[in-house]
Amino acid sequence: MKKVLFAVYTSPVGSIWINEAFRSAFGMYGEDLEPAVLFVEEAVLAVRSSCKPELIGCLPLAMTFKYIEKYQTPVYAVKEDLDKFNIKEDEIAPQWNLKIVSKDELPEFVHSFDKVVIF
Amino acid sequence: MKKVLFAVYTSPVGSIWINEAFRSAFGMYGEDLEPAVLFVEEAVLAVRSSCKPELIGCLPLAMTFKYIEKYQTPVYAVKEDLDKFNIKEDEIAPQWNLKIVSKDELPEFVHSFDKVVIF
Amino acid sequence: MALIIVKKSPSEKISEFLLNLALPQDKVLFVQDGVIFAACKNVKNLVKEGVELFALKEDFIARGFDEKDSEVTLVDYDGWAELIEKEEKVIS
Amino acid sequence: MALIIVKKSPSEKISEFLLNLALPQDKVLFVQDGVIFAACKNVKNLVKEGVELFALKEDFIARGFDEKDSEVTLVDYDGWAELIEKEEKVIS
Amino acid sequence: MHVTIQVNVPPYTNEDMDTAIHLAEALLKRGHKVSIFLFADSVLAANKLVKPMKVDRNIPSKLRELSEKGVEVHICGLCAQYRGIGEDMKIEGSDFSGVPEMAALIYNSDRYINLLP
Amino acid sequence: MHVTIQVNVPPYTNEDMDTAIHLAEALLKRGHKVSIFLFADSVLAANKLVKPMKVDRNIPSKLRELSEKGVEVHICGLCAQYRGIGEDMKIEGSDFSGVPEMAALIYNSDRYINLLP
Repeated sequence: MKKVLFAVYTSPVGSIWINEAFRSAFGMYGEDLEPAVLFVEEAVLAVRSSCKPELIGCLPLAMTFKYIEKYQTPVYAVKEDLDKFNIKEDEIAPQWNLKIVSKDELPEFVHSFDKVVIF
Repeated sequence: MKKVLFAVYTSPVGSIWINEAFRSAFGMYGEDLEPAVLFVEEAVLAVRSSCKPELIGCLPLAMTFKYIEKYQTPVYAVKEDLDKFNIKEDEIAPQWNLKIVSKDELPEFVHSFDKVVIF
Repeated sequence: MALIIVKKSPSEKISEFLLNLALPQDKVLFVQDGVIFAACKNVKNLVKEGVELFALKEDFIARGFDEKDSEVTLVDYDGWAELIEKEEKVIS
Repeated sequence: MALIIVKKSPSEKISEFLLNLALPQDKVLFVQDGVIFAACKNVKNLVKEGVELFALKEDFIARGFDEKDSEVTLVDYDGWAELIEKEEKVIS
Repeated sequence: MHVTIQVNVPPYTNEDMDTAIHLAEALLKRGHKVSIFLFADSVLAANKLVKPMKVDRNIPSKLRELSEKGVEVHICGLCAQYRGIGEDMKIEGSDFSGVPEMAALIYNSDRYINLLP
Repeated sequence: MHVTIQVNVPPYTNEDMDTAIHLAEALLKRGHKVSIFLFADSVLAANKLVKPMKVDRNIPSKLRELSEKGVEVHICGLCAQYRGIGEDMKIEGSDFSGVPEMAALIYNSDRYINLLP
């Protein structure tokens, strides 16, 4: 079993990368791979339940939720980036089942994966 | 006669924007338009005569020189950005016939054009 | 005066460049990831006095912000069109 | 240990993120606009002690820098390939 | 008033085509003439062979609808060649042109709105 | 050693395809097996209809040459549909695949090098 991390640093609205990261991650289950997704920088805006790219005609983030539940794909966000955007716990959509990692844990955390793909 | 500014902020090597800015600028002479090109941020790296995208297989910046001379297209760079990259006067390719504009002159300078296109 | 359109996020150099360009009586409109500026407490200090700030409501809301989080005037696409009519020059 | 590839310029947040990831004994390779880091006097202070820094010579030279301006070891594509062989993990 | 919107980045990957389409619609509603100039990777938006997923919006169709409402859609021809788009692939109501057309649009438009890359 | 390089951005506009091609050549010379996975806008690099100016490099031709030297060129099929690239347009020696193939490459490659967008 190899561990694969898809990290996204780009904004959740108006660019495809968060949806592409999840599409990639869900594809990993066909092999003996264990994917996870990490939101850093502006990508953390995705976690607010009020973040809805579909309001401007883009693909919804929520389309990932049923697969996150089905596969139990772990989703992480960086604490300091959540704080920067003043994102409070009760604003986070529960479907992400979000795990928080702090900035000083990041190096060890990212190194714990066998392969890392950043979008 | 209307004045048009093409400003480029992206790196001179590995992206098409400086060449596209000049291609656009040279196209303006077909109408009663007076184009100019401004380099800001990393785009100022273009002015060094040693900057040669062709070394890694991309289109040369020097392909613009004969048209700059033919049309006498004014080319500007921001002083503070040149300083940031420690670009000295004697390193600048004379074919640019480069004019320097300082950061605090920029607002009035950019407003002096009728149309502004940033790449 | 000019309408300056800022479409990139506060972390991008070009956004700072555009904000520096604004002269008093210019209008700045934040769109796309530029709307993140609208939620910054200090956004008014990033431009000269007399510069009016706007953000595109659709893009602000889609990114999960609440209208009341905005430090600047929110306009919809119709409002953007109106700004385009009013300002003779567009810098973007 | 890991090879971390930094391809964006120092003005981009993702570059800082990647440099922070580097643990002692990791190697960082600057390519594309990332090579601008190689000309920064303080580049070694941007990573933890024990991190080795490299830059792709082709990309550095093409941007008009002189080999002697580099604060880090310059490698060519063959050298990049060698770094890939040596490090088990790639972060990019 | 004649307003031209220039787009420079690929559709879908970035939202600039969506922004341009929404803005064009708002300008049309207020009675303006609108032109769209597709430069660099944005030319992909005028490729009728583009096949998005069913749940996604169809940007080339939206552009064609705009052209039916009177919006001029100009495609930089050299940019299109660089992206493998031939005359036979462009959506109805769009035209291949180039920087001379860009110059004419800059000269003749009352407002020129560039969405920077 | 099997090394895979993933590219995510369009050719020409950005230099990532050039970087990938140069790196692939260096890896081949050192005796490695190389695969290239084209994702998102990078799929344009495998479109044989791409017509660059004569003074410019021909990236699809270079990819085809690499494939003749044994490099596997994989194209994300859904990404290609989104960019109007059909089966008949892809360069010889390349194959349409998708995330299952990406997973196989990630699993089987000794090194996976992503050039982030």
